[in-house]
Amino acid sequence: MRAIWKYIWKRVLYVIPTLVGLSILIFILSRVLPGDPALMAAGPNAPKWVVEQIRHQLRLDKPLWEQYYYWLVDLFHGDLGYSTYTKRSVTADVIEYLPASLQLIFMAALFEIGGALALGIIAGRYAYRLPDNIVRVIAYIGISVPSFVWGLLFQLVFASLIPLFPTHGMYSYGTVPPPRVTGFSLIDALIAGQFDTFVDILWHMVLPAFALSLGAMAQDARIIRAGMVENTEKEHVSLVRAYGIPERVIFSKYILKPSLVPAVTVMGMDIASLLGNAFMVELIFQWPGFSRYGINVMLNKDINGIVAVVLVIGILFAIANIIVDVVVAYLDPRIGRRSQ
Amino acid sequence: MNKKLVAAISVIVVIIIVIGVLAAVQSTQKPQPQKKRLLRIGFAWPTYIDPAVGSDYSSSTAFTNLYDPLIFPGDKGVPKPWVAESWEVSPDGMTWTLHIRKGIKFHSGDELKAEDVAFTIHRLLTIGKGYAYLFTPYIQNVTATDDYTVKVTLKRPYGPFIATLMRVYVLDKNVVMQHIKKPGPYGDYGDYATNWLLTHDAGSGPYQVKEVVLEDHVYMTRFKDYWGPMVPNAADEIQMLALAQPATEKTLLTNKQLEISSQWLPEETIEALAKESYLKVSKFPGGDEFYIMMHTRKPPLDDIHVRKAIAYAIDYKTIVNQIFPGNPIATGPVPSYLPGAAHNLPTYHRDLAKAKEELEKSKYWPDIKEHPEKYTIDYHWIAEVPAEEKVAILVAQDLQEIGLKVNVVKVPWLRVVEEMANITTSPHMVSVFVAAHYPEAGSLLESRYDSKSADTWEQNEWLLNKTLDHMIEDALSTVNTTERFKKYAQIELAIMKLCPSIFLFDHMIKVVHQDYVKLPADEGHYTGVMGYDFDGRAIEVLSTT
Amino acid sequence: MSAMLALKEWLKTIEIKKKWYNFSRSPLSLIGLAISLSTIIMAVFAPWIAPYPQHAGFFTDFAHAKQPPSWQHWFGTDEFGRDVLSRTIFGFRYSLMMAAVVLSLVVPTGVILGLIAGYYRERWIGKVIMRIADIFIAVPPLVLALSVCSLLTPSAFHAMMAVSLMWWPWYTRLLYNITSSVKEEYFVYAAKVTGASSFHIMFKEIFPNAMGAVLTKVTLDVGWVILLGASLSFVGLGAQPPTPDLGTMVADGAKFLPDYWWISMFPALAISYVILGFNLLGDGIKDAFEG
Amino acid sequence: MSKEVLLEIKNLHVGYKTHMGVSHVLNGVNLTVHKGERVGVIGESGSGKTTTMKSILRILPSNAIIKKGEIFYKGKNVLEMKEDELLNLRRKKISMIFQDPTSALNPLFKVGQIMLDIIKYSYKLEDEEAKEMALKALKEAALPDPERVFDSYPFQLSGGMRQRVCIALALIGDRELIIADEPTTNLDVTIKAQVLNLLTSLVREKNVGWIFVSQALGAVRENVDRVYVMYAGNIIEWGPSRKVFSNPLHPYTQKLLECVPKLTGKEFSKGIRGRIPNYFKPPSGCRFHPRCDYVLDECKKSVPEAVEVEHEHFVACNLYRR
Repeated sequence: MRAIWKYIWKRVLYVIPTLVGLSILIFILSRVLPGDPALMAAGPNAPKWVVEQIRHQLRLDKPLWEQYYYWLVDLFHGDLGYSTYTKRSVTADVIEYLPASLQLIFMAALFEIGGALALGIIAGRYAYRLPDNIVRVIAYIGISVPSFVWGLLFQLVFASLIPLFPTHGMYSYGTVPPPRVTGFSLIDALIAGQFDTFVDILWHMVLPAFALSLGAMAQDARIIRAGMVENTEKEHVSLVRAYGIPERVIFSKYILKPSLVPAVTVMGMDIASLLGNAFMVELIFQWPGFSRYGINVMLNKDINGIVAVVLVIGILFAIANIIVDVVVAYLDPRIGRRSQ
Repeated sequence: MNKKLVAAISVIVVIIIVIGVLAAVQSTQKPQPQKKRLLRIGFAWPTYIDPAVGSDYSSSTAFTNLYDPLIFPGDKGVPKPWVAESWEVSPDGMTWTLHIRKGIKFHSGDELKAEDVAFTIHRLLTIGKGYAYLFTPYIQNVTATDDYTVKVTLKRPYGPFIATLMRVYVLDKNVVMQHIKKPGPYGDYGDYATNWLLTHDAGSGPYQVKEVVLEDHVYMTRFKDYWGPMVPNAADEIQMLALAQPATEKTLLTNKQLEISSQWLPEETIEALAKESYLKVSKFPGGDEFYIMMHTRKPPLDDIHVRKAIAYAIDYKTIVNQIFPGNPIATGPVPSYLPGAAHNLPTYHRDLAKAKEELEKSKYWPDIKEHPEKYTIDYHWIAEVPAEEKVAILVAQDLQEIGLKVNVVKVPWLRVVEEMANITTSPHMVSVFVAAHYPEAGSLLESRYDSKSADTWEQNEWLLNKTLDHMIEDALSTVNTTERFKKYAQIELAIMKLCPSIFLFDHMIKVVHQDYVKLPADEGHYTGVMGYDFDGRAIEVLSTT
Repeated sequence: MSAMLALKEWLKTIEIKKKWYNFSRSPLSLIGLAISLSTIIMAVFAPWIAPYPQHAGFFTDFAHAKQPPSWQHWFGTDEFGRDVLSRTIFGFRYSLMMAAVVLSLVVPTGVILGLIAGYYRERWIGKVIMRIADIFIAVPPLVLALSVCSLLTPSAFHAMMAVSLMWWPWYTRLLYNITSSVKEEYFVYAAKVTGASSFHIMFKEIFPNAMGAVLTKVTLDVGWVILLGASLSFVGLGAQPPTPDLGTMVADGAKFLPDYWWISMFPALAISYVILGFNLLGDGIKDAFEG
Repeated sequence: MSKEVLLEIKNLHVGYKTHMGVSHVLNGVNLTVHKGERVGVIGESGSGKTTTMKSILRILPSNAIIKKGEIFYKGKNVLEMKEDELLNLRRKKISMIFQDPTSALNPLFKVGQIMLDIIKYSYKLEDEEAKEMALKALKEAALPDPERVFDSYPFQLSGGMRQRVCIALALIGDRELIIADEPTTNLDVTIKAQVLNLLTSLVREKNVGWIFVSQALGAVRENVDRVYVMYAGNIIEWGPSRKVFSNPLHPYTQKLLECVPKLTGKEFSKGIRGRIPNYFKPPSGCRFHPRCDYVLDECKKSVPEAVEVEHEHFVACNLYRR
């Protein structure tokens, strides 16, 4: 266990300079690329002095390095700056919108893992037979169809043809949102004892989460399937078979576990696709999350908002990757221990 | 390992099944909240409900319902006494005395007094955002001389002063002062409560804020002690819902989960919805006109003949018949119904022969003929208004016919604003909807063609015409309305002769609403003032949900 | 130049026939090849293939707008009265051009940086390159591309630049890994001993070993770049109208769902079609090199 | 010699289905092991030795097809055994040591986990007892500190130790036949002898039946009673080890023995020209004929039948037909 913590710590130490670099990159880009954020923030009819005032408020009248320095100082005070889009602290925006996105992405990840395991195992078990071919077709479709196309397709199908799932927002009309405690509406609903609301939120999450997860699910299913086919022919499988271990156990233990390692390894990339595609999916499904906020700050050239969005997603991505690495290390003992 | 995995998979499978089953149950039994008259309106974020910050359509709609303005726009925008019950102007036109109505109660329970009005205007001028631009050039000082009298001194005489007061939404001074957060950009006043007012109100209007979730919704409930007149079946609650997709709005409307659609539904969706028996389409003037502004300082558009050629080449009829059906072709530089709009102005219509003739008169013609690409005209349209794309492409097609090359560019709104701030970055042509800030022709004449507005988004023409500036200033400082309007007419004629813009149509707002909602517009009443179209005081909701 | 030489060299060393055999034994690879070729052909010969080529430019015919699929307009017409099929065919042009531009910028940059970083792995230059590459990979490519695009005015050029900016590190990483492992092999030592220049070793000895992996990645990336470009367009940060850009067509048409579904769904299918083609092709090439 | 027959392979034909067609690897293999007898199988790589061995336990890859033949274990046809019989055979009767201990041990499981699973399914024991049994086996396989080995992942052990673990696995319980498929080929030179000595002494000690597949001709010669020579899926010569080694009959065996010093892992020495045939289109007749120096016309036509040239010494070659 100590080894794992040491491993995590090492990963964290490695990722910090990268995140600092990322913040510098996006900070500079947001300030250097043409376009006057202050003018945009002031609104179309504002007099010049208001624009100047905003420029001062955003420290755009200072040299770049100084701007970054103060931004860092503020960051350590938990302040990500003033959002010209929502007209309040970006920190407040992050706190408000991030949980909804995390909740959605988490659900999508569940779908992804569940679906990938189911499809991958079926395909691996019946390799080169009909179920395998069906899964292969599903997988290729999943990989090729962009998540925003899935989103629109679901809108088309479920908005009018089969109104089984809602196609926008987080609550049905008339559902009272639970009082905000954690910000995660699912958890808040449970805390408040509003089971109906809990179900309602889940119900609203199905389509966006599914649209979000399909691509990654297909990718993972293929990898699991490939791993299973490969491992089935491995000598270590012959060995346990030669010693009379039942096929069922061989399959679910000695074949499956090594097949999961590469699938989990690519989950890092899958999380990237989830985080990225959430931008389109939240937009389509009007999910009140961080990615939709991200699109809006981007379209409104809210520079502090943009920096925060990129950085927060960078941090999430880093955390997700560390988690993935830890899971891989747990599954594959060679990885954690080799570094010793 | 094996068992754990099986467990994990089964949990996920169970979750999916449970959701599916619950969904089926859910769709059959909807939660039943208590019945009330509900008015749900679609709109677009951002909406800033602080009157010193917001100034767009949705923000203004919120102000109308949360606050009381000093002057209310009556039918066709004619000023109607409201918080300011009556007023006098000094003979030199420099001092206005406003008498404040007694007995108006804020949502806090306090009475609205002259002090609050003075405070509101000071706050607006200090913050400088929102509608402040209407007042900063004119107002010198505001003082409350007693509890019910406000004295406003101007920098120079200003004819439409009373009309502009439709944009002063009175705030409760005490409440604002209580919520000031320091430090802030406004010295002793800290942040002037801008943070708090983003999600709360300090008004006296017929509705008060129940909940604001940024980027999602503004819920307002009826204020029981409202002083003013209300229609009999006014809504108990108004919900402004941020909706970004026509498809969503369509679903909500057909499910009766939305009373009034947003005002930017694509024509296609409106057509489809109009077929439903329980839905109605309402149409009313938005107080704005759709222009294609031409940069009169940029070759080849600096040549009036080229501009005229363009004006004659454009297929106005297709635009108002196919792209924006139901909008009347513009009759001049301001919407025809606006107080002070001139009538019988000479206008332009599609006439290709005339267009070619004009173009051939231009000094650029020989060159354009040889090298049309040298004079490629940049046509910018605003990304946020997708229907403008159709106009843009139609115009490009039309101009191609007379031998002009057009480069159509889709530009986000804020970027257009930025471009238009500078004479060199302003595009050749840009199509924009511009609304009068107060219901008078003078508003548009000033904001569209005065040199002062040349670097704003409301003018891409860069006319910088001294004579015109003089005429506008003279008209605006004329306190007598009849005389003022005569002067407006002269200005309008002068502008038509310069042909600096293409006057496409007077914009009509179209919304789809449930038949149990009665809008004043359905009976032909409208103000033409942005934000007063969805006034809870005047909308009847004949059904409870 | 050296890349060309390396390519020649490499073409000689690989057994094309065997590779083709490996490739063609999977029907999926052949389908992928067929799809990819068909999109390329449609893109190149769009003006001749599209039934209404003028509909890709400034064209309106509101009288025939929003017509459902018919014999005249297989994919129906859009809100301008333009033939969706014609615009979709032209749309392949833009998509493939995007992929071509991005990859032709990204592959050489990424490959060279990766070779250098891998070859000088222990020196500061290698470390610096990899740390910088890490920064660009620290965020999902779509997020950073969106941010950069939104800071610039939306245009096809900016979209391509933004995507390129996000994409090079993947090639750097790939080459870094291959170089790091190949570097220790005997033939590299042999070259070193005979006094070959670092340049020679990097491009003539090491690079040919990475060709298969690079080729596979390039093919697969065609699909991914198209996807990324379509995503940018979908948000409104792509090519300028009336350029027939598949992502923009989907986004614009989405406003008319569900009544006029064909306006958005056919371009959406077209995007999936291209991505599917290059995915299958990429997998086929991978099998050809590994099998 | 009237020893009890333990295992008898009769005319075994095995092929592999691949995308290039079917490769016809085993072409009528015959092999017999008596109780307590030590049998060697020699032949170059790719001659079908491993396929033959895996056929005995029916652990061939999924694309293998057994076209013809029988494998009798104590008179019962393994190929027709039902699931439970087969499991019993694998669990209690025959064990196998694989060529490469690294790939034979699943890298993601501790040695102990694998051993416990095997023991538990074979003997239905409690964890405690099973572990005891495993530790005993590890000790028997001369592993120092069996507790540590039990608790290690395969990658934490050296190659030699891994093979000892495999040997320990093979020795658990009272087996009647141990198949060792090139048990030392993939080990370091220095370890080879140690492991081989361990294995041979254990086999001798326990007096079990033993099939020793190897390319190390010397080791085979010393440690087996009888030897089979395999070429391209055929047993071409067999007999008492002493006789075969001192008097090789088949041209292939002769060549094989000639190049003993040059015999390396994979590459065949220049001693025999040509390569192992293509199994997709194997040569007609005697599969060795394209490489044979004494080839006769009839060699190309029909597969030669085995001839007993001297007592218990058989050869399948047309040169010895009368």
